[in-house]
Parts: sequence; structure tokens; C-alpha cells
Amino acid sequence: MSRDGQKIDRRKFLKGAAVGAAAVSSTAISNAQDQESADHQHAPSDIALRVKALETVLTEKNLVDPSVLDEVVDRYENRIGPQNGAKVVAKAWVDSDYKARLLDDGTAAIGELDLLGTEGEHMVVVENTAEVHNLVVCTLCSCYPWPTLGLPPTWYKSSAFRARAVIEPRAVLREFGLEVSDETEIRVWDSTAEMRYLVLPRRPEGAEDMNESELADVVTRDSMIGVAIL
Amino acid sequence: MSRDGQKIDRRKFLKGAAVGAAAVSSTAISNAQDQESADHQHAPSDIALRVKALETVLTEKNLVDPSVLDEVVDRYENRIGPQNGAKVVAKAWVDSDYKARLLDDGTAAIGELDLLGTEGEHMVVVENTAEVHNLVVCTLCSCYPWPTLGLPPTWYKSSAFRARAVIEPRAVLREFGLEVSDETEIRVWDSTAEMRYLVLPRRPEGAEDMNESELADVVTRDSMIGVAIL
Amino acid sequence: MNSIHDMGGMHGFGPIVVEVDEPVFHEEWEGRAYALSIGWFPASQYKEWGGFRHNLEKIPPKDYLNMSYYERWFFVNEQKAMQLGLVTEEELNNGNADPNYLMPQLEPHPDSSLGPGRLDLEINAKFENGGVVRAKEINGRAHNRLPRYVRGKTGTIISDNGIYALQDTNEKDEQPYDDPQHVYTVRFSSEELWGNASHGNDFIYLDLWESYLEFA
Amino acid sequence: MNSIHDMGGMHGFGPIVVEVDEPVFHEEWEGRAYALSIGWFPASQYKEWGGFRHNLEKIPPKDYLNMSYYERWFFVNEQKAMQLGLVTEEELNNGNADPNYLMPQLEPHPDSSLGPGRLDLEINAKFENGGVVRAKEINGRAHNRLPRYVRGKTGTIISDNGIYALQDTNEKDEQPYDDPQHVYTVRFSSEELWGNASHGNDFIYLDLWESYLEFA
Repeated sequence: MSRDGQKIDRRKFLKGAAVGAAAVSSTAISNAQDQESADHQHAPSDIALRVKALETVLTEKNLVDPSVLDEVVDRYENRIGPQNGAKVVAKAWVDSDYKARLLDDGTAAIGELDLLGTEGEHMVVVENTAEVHNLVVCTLCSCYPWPTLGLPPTWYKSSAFRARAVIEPRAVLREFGLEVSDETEIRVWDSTAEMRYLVLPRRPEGAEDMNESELADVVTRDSMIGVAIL
Repeated sequence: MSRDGQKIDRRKFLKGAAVGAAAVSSTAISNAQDQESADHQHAPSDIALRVKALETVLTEKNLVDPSVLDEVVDRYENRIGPQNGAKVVAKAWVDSDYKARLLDDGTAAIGELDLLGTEGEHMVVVENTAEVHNLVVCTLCSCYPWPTLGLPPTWYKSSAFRARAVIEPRAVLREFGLEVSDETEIRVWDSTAEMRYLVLPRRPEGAEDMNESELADVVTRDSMIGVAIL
Repeated sequence: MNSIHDMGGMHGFGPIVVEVDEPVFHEEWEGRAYALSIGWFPASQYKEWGGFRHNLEKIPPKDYLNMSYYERWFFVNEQKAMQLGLVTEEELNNGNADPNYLMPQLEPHPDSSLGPGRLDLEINAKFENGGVVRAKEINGRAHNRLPRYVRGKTGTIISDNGIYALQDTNEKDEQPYDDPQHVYTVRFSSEELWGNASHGNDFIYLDLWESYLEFA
Repeated sequence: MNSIHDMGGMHGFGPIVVEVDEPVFHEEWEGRAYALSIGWFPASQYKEWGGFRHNLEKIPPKDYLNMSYYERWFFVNEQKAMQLGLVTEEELNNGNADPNYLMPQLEPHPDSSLGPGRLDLEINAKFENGGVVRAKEINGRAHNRLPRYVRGKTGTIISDNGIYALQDTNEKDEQPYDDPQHVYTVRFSSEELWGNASHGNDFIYLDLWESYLEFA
């Protein structure tokens, strides 16, 4: 939604100034959407050529195998994604023994489902309850549990999310449409070492009759990051 | 010296990477000089037109008097500058009573010379000695004693100076050619409120026979900021 | 607010680049933009520089770093003039005032009862020279003059500079100016501020309003 | 190092912008740049991601903010390949390997004796669950995983995650990997970190190596 060029007039800045949004179409200033869209869009026009050149030169020198690159792209575009984390969550919902193991030792329990891997070797699962809501971020870069959630969405990598999640998580969640009551404790997990975090969301009401596979279908990526509930 | 376009090859980045300098001519990356030159040069091409437009429209509405603007530009281009601070320093060197008043109450003593004014209403003068070297910065913006030193040079306003002066003043001074011994105490004055700082440098050796006016001629702007000695 | 303007202690900006024999202004527009900031101040509804600085700080970090110093100044003036309705985007694009545009009746400039500058008031000082104080954690979106690198840190009062109205603005960018306080110069050791990256003989001095400080 | 990558707690970046039904990669080059990072890792002389992250952090702040996520990744790979002499700028400009260019004989990849990941070692833990600790001020130019916003702050150990080699690099970008330590999860209150801007029911958790911590 942020990929179209925006022609935002100067007045928009004034309205958005309080949260730092800015826009003057006739100058170098960006508005917040422009700014965020930079996270996947700003690249100079020749970036595609440069990437191609590096891959080609390294390939011709036998330092890279392009079929390995094909496999990596295919893996994250088609095979590894939030559907993996959803399996973990659904199993925890229907199998209380598994849930206990998962919360006690996320790595071992996720390993049972063969869902460990790069950037997800050491997993910690944190449970949402009536009293506690969990939110995952990585302020220093964009650490994320690749094997269970795939590659992170642009917003997770954005400066705004990285900067704000630790200082004003409630304001951040509100932007995702999630109002957390003052009585609910919020735990923000800033991924600074090798542990990767997965939120175990609360089982939605009205899902009592679903089986494990049906439950997995209702688990969203955002609920496992902690910016949504189900 | 930083105003020419630089065609710096990719390898330069590698050498400079340890201090964060970067350059790839074929991409959006800037090298450190490019970056600093942005402090007076990056403006989009239409900035001159935009400034002219705002001045003209405000003038036509009688909200601005262009002759006042002429006067302000003339004041800082031709009348107010480091020569003012130099008078203060030279007088302190030859008049020990004045020096005592200056260090005790900079505002009053500089007021005696009629050198107070905007962004220099409240002055504090800090003295370099054999044991202490003083350095002035403003990390939050670029506060500077306009009436005594004029408008600040670009490097004083640069991100590099603002960021580094408080955490590694010795490395900063080294870049100005000033090696301060470990035994010398460095005092960094970060201008955060309405006080503006002027460094009273040590009187240079070999200047014993100079009169006040001759002394004023040897006092440099940089010595009154604290990035040089005389 | 905690934005990129609060850059004390950051790495990554490279060496200090010094221009020899630098002119006061590099281009004519720089001088006009600077003078405009002074010349239109009475009409700008800023009470003092605090409001102006807050607007500089609200420039998003990417833009802040992409803009030159005078470009930032000009930008916030341009924005402010439009925000007040004194000029329109169309007028700026055309380069001339529109004789048919009716400027809004602005509220009379809400003069501060105190104003900036040192105040001749009698207020008891909470701290005294030699006292050990800690800078508070003040992290709101409002404007203040307490850099992040000293928040939570302990230092020593070395002088009481007298009474000044607090320069902070609130989140709405208003500058109430009704909070006169002692302003102290506080000396912090580099070791306290920077730990392993410090030098034992480096000290950093900041002028801090009394409400930024607590007993350590 | 204290650069723009360490942005936890900053204001000014605007709202979170969510793209509905976002693809994994927006452009083909993003996928290739990402996969290249994985695919050339054995030849890259990085021991682990720490060295790669340090190079990301050394991108000057202005450029860091101007670049997209995958652009940063690609940029540091391109730089590293040239730095090692594996490719030349001319080759990249031409888009093909120069058959006459002799690649340097690189030192054999200096394998860590320990490697990344949880280590099966016996080391006494300095801290225990429930212990109150303070994060040190570590401000050098080297790479670490201790964000500025917790330095100097006091928190509580809630778990000991076992032994991991310290991921820090030194200033020369070397990653010795010979310093196995306990890594603890530490709980900090929002109040401790953010003072007036905090919420009494918010808590922030970080995984911190033992050498980042001291008894409070």
C-alpha cells in the first residue's frame, strides 16, 4: 500500500507533524509513508543490475552456486512461512503436554516438528494470557524466527517499529488495531542474542470444535509476532 | 574543500570503513566528505527559488521587511565575527582585573565591551590553563555565541562534531591537529541552555611585547571554540 | 523528544571535515533563509527559540540528515508560515502573494508572562554547589534540553546560573514559559557517561534546569 | 558501536506502515540479494552473523536510512567481496569475471574453536534467576548486542539460557569467538528505562551476555 508515489501537499505535513510525518512534494522531504516505503523501495535504479553483476561474477569464479540461490529464494517464497509457526501453535492448543514442553523448552518442542533452522536454532515461546500480552521486536537489526515465520514483513524491519516497540508498545499496538488495557501487562522481547521468539496467542473463542489442522488455518503471522490477537 | 563532487571508488570505503566513511560512486552511498558537505550543500536545486518565494510573499504581506533581512545578512557577513571575541580575549590578557571579572561574570565583562546580543545574552568564559583544556559544542542543535564569534562554521554544525565531541574529544582535537596529553583535563561544554561559552585561550609564547590590538589579531576563532591553541 | 537531533555520543558520522576560509554563507539563499528566520520571528507566533527548535527536531531523521543546516531552518519556517495560514502553497508555488487570499485573524501573540533570559526572581534553590545529582529519564515527545546521553547519569553541580523560565515545549508545541527555575551547570565524568570508551581525564558540562535533576 | 542501527526508543520515524498481502520479495533483485547473502557465506570469511551485522552498522546513518533493508544487505556483501579481493570494481562494472584477474590466496577461513550456537560447556554462572543486575556502559566502536537504551539500567534475571560464545566483534571487525559465556534474559521495567514516558505495566526483555552485566 505504500508503493505508489505519493503527491502529498505541504499541508499534510502540518497535520502529521506531531508524530513526525512530513511531506513537501517539491523538496527532498519525505512523508512517513515514503519513509517507510524506503524499506523496500528506495533502491537506486541500478540496484538490480548491481545484484546481477555480483551474482554473475561470483558464480563465474565458482564462489557461488546459482542453484543454491534458486533454492533459497524458493524456500522462503514457497515453503517456509507463518504456516510453520501456525502448526506449532495449533498443536499447543490441542495437546496440553506439548504446550507444556513448548513453553518449557521451545527449541526442543519445535524440534519435534522439525521446524528449527537458520535464525531459529534456539527458540523461546511466550504465551499470551488474560493478564499478559507479548510483543516481539529486534531493535538493533531485524532478528526474526525464520524457520517458523519465514522472512519478516517490511514493517517489522522498519525504523518506526524497531524504534517504537520498546518505548511505546501500546501506541504501536493501537496502530495495528489492538487496544491493550492498562491492566494487562505487556512484555516486549527485544531479540538481542541467538534466542528467537514466537508468541503463543490465545485460542480464539468459537474455535472449540476445530481440529488441529483447522486451528492452524486461523493462526496469523501477526498473532505470532504479537501485533494481533485472534 | 568539501564542495567538489567526489568520484571516490568503492575501495576507499574499505579503508575508511572503521570510522564509518563510505563511498560508492555508482550508488546512493555517500562518503564522509559528501556527508559533511550536506551541511551546506545538499539542498535541492530549487531551494533558492523557494527561499525567494517565501521572502517575497511575506514581504508583499508586510510580514517581513527585506531591508531588515539585508541588515541581518550584512551584520553577520561584515560586522559580527570572531574579531569581537578576539577583543575580549586580548583585553583579558593585558588587563588582569578585566580577566578576573570576565571569568567571574562573563556576561557583565563582555557587556562592558558592548558585545552581548542575540544568542549571546548570557556568556560564560572558560579559561585554558596548563592543566585544563576547554572545548565547546552543542549536541542538540548548534548553539554558539553569535555576538562574539559570529555564525558557526559548517563543521561546528556537522553531525560528526556534534556527535563525537562529548564522547571522544581527544580524537576530535587530534583531527584538528591538537594532541592533548593524557595528564591534561579536558572539559567539554555542551550548550544546552541559555548560557553561551567562549574559551579564553592561553596567551601564546613570543607575544610578550604585543599590545592589546596586536594580540587581538592573533586570536583565532578556533582557539575560542577550543579546537585550536595559539 | 528522542530523535536524530540528539546525536551526542553517536558513531558513524565520519571525520570532522573543515573547510578552509569558509564564507559566512555559501550561497545567497543561505543568508536570506537565515535572515528570514530572524526577520519574520515577530509574525511567527514562536514565543522563543524552543518552539523553533522543536520543529527542527520533528523533521524525520532521514530528512534531517539529508538536509543542510540552513535548509532545515528554511523548511521549518516555510511549514510554520503555511501552518499559520499566513501563506498558501499556491502562493509559494507562484512566488507572489495572492491579493484575494484573506489571511486568518491570528490570536494575539500570547506573550509569556516571563519571557526568556535570566529572571530577577527569588526562588529557593533545591541544589547547591558540590551537590551530587542525577539527571532524570525524560523521554516524552515534547521538546526539552536534556540529551539522552546524560539521562540517568550522576554528576556534580558546579554552579547555579540563576533563574530562567523552562524552555521546554509540550507535545502540542506550546511553550508555556511559566515555569521559572534555577539552571545549574553539572559536571559529569566521561567514565560515568561512556564507561569502557571513556577517558579518565575528560569531563562533560551541561546546563540543566532544576526539574531535570534529582538528588543522587 | 553507537550508530543509527541502535534505534530503540527513538521518536520521529512516524507511524507503522503495513502493506496488506505483502509478497516475500517485492522485486526479483531482493530475493537474489538475500539468497546471495546465504549462498556466498562460506566464501565471505565471516565467522558468523556478528561480522555481517557490524558491517551493516558501519553504514553511515544518512545512508543507512536512505537504503532499504535488502539494499543494505547487498551493499555490505558487495563491499566485503571487494575488500577480500574476490571481485574487482571493474568486474562488477562489466558484469563478468575477468579471466586474467588472479584472486588472492585468502588465509584459510579461521574457524572458531567454539562456533555459534549453544555450547555444551560447564561454566559457573555469575548470576542467578531473580538476581538484580545493571547493564554496563559499553560504548566503543566495536560491535555488541547491548542497545543504548538499557545501558546503565537495572533489571532482573529471569532465565539463564546457557552458554554461547560472545558474538561481539572487535574494532577491527574480527570476531574472536573464544569467549563462551552465560546468556541471561533480563527483565527491565518501562519505568526504569523511560521514566516519564513509561507505562507501569510494560516490561522489556533482552538476552544479554554475562560480560554485559554487573551486580546492581
